[in-house]
Amino acid sequence: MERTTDAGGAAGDKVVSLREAVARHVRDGDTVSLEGFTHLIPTAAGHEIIRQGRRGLTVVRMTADIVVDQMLAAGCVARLVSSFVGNSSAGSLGELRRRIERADPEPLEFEEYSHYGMVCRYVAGAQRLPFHPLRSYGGSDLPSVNPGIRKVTSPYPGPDGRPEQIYVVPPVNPDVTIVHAQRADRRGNTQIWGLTGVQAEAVYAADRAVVVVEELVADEVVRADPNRTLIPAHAVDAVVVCPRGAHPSFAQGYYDRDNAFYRSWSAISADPARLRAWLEEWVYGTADHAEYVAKRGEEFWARLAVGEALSGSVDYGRRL
Amino acid sequence: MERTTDAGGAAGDKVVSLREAVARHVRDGDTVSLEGFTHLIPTAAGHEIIRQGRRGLTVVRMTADIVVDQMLAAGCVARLVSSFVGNSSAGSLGELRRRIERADPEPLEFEEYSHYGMVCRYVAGAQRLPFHPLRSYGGSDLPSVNPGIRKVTSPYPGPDGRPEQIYVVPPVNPDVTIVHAQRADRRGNTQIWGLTGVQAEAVYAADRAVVVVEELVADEVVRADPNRTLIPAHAVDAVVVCPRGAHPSFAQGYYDRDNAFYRSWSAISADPARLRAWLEEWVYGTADHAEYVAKRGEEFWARLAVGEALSGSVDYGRRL
Amino acid sequence: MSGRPGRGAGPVTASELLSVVAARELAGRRTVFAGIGLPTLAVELAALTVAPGIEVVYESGVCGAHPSRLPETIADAVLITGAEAVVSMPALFGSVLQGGHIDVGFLGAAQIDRWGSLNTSVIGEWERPAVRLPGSGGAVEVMANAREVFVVMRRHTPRSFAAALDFCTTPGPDRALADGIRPLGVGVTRVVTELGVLARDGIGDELRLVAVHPGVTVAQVLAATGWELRTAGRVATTEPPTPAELRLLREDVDPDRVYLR
Amino acid sequence: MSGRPGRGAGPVTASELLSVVAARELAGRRTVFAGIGLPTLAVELAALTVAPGIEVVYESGVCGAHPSRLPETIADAVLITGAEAVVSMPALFGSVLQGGHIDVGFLGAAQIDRWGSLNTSVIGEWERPAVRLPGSGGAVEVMANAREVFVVMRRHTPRSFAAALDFCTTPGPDRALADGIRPLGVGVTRVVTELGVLARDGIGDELRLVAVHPGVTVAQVLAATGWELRTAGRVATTEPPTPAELRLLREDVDPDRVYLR
Repeated sequence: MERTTDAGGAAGDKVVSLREAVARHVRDGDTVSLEGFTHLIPTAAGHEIIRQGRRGLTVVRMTADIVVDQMLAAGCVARLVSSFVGNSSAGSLGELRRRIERADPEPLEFEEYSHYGMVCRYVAGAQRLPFHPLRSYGGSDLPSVNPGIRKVTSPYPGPDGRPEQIYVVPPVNPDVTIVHAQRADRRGNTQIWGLTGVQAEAVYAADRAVVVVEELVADEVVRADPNRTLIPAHAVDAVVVCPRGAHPSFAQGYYDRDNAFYRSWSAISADPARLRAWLEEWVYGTADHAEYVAKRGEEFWARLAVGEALSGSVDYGRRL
Repeated sequence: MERTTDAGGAAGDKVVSLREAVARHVRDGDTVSLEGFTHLIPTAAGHEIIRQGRRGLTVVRMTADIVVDQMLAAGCVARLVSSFVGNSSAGSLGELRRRIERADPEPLEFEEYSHYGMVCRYVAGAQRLPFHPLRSYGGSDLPSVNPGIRKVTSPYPGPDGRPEQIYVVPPVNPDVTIVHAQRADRRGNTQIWGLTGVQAEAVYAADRAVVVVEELVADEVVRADPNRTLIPAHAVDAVVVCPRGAHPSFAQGYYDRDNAFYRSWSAISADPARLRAWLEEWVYGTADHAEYVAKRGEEFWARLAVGEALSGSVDYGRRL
Repeated sequence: MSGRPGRGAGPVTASELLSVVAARELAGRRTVFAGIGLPTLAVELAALTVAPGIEVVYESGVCGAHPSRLPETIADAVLITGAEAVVSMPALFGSVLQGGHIDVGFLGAAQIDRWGSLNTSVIGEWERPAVRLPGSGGAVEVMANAREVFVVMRRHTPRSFAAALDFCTTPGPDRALADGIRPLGVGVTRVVTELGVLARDGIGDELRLVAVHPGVTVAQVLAATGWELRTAGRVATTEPPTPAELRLLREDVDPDRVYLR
Repeated sequence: MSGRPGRGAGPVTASELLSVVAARELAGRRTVFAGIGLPTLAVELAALTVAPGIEVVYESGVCGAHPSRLPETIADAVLITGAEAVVSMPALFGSVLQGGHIDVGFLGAAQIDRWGSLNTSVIGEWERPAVRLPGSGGAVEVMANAREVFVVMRRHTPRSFAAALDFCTTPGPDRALADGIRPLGVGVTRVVTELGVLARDGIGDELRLVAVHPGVTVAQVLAATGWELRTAGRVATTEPPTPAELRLLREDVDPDRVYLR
């Protein structure tokens, strides 16, 4: 009774170019989640959004870092929802600071949470919950600047027998979530290893989901290890093949983090003209990510190459 | 700066016998969670609890099936918290039905939930939340017989702009959770594949956790694939090596489900004398699970043997 | 596969009829939350006919199974090996089911009422029941979160199609709304029994008889139902399984007759 | 490893002193939630001295890392390869941290007040700040859920040790209780700076000066603190790093002086 592998035929094939995925799924004014916690940051997707000139986006991203600064500088973003706005541990985001500190060149609406607040928002979004409780925020000034953070009284008595209060956050349901991953099959079954962050929840929380991968693999590769599939096909609308699409972040087992680029960003972004020139050269000046990769040159990528460290295989067994 | 592998030395070694683990971690009157959704049911641990004559336990288990019926018959259990009380799809649990339908030989306190209600209770327990919301139970009679199921009003307006209500369940924090898994290292880093159920949450929800494994593996095996570790060592108090300890359920890649035994249980458990005889022969009559395994005989296990279906390996990469 | 004699011939059994009827109803659906047994047959047949690419999600956490043999339980190892994804129960119930990714959920029950609410807990009083049944499992969640629910109940009797449930384990959306809770889907839309097919369009509707199986009369069905069953304007007669459907069912879906008993 | 000349000699740097002082405070602790930099050095040194078997949990989801090189970020690939476990962020923040499995959390801040509350959001007004800082990250959660918190702040000035925070991103437990929320731990118990060590026992206590580093006077620390800093009965002088501690730090923990700058 083995069913034909792709009974859906072409209908089940979700592979499109990054250009097509962004054109189809990212619209002006959309709420766009870009996730990947330091690992697998969907930079190439951010660049394509810049190339296509999207405007008025609400960007949702736990760690708003270089790609967000670039999208801000390109004028794509009206509102930012985040729990960490910095260039990793390497320095500042110049454009973000100008926007927030001086409304230069225009104001940025900013909704500030903590990391777990953001995680709970994604979980609530994914699970269609009206709110998610968490044991944070007691005494923080964050609720005073963020009316999204509210309190609920538990219907069960607290440990002292009296009513217990807890803060809650609202769900986030992006119009589209874009994540980067190591590999997927054509239908969108997506496998991630190393840091897995909040990608699965961000995808499930969204109306539409785009998965950008280092490589497309045969169905058999995915199905040999179903526990590695963190994002099942039913949650995915488009699969984009885009090697090195997470640079300057890393893809575990594929290439390393470009720490030099992170360190350089503070200086680049501190100067609006220099930042503009960077975008001209590396984003507007490249037709797509393949050109960006080619323009960087082979030596550049060789410096980020990694050696092999295999996971080993487990046995799923088969009926004899 | 590679730290010595087991800086904790003997202190980090949590391997004990099943007898010792049960003696130390399961006490009369305890709330004991036994998890494993059809896959990896900790049967051997249930049998050892029977051998040691524990009394007055509250057993928490989503799918209360054969091992729970056996523990009931042995007089270990005063209270059951569950969302499915049946012998899989294979029939009835005789002792459970006698206890609930006729208080024969004594009453059984029963707390009834749905599956996701139980999952949410474990998640809330693991995450130290006072309650967990879920979109179930509206209009059900379950809240009328289970005062644990309550309602909360969301502090955010519903889709129609009016206040929105949602049911919630309370956390469960077992005194001890026992799960079965394919493999662990000596410190308790536990790897599970195939159906992973709610084991990680049940372990995190508990004060003490015992992991029973098919095999103990070298640190290097676990560390080659850290994403496969669903239960990190810091959550584990005891590691027990007990091959075939999940029989009659299965261990993906190790042995298959004993469907014949499941089918036979309805008849065995329908007759109290026959059930008693079964316990005498297979539990009280065996000193430990190794004896149970030996008594079954090699041919028996050969019928449950599975062939190989390897997952394939992924590359975690190493810095060059 | 078709080597054994007589496989494609022989009279249509109740299991075959129910499987075929349920399979046809799956036309155009993409994701189904199903248990083992008749739903398995219905989904596999639908995949080969009216719903190519349909994905079954199992309560055990398996998504996109490609089993080498017909599974015997929802947790059968053959469902896991070769599956597209296996997810934890919090992910399965939280993100997949409650998240709204299931088009059709299949449920069974000991009792169903005219609104499509189900009892799987007890016959008699909950506190000291005449018969203790297994309980909800994930049924409460399937009803609350699938877009629609198909119920397969072989036996069609006034006791199982009850005027009043002994206990409402799994409420339909009308009961949920009365309790102030808004469900995602519309609840039970199809009930397939040994006698015919009942249907219900959405919230506020009760189940109506829309078809009787060949050889069954409307009066028989009304007599077998514990409430005053209403009928659709015109009650159809179920189109018998086509030779193509029967051949697929007998030769491809369940050649060993695991469920086609 | 010890082949390069002078590695074991030379004067004690501020980084070395802070690392050694923080490492000693980890005696007996089992799990630490730490960022990269001085906390890395402190934990690795503690593992080799006062806290064998200590486990670092990183915000990125890594538990029990065994890196082949000193990591440059909390998400460095070398932390993942060879780790004992890598968990998702819901599991990390939910089960591990909020679940109460962290003994000590390490935090830094732009500002700290006498109760151990922290500001990492803004200098100036939140709406239009003079300086926009990165914000909480997971600091709010670390403070609320770790049994205790160690703060490492190199610079000890009246602006950073503030009488009043410009913005309270990460409240200590006293503020949480005033807001009706009961935190799990006791908040900040140790603050290690370039001048000395401040300590606080638990809820209701404010930070007090318990030790000054060699060559630093109590008066200097009081002058560098924005509030009227109280002192422990007797202010000790920090025991300088022992030759053994320095050798471990310089030769085993950070031979390439990634953080020992």
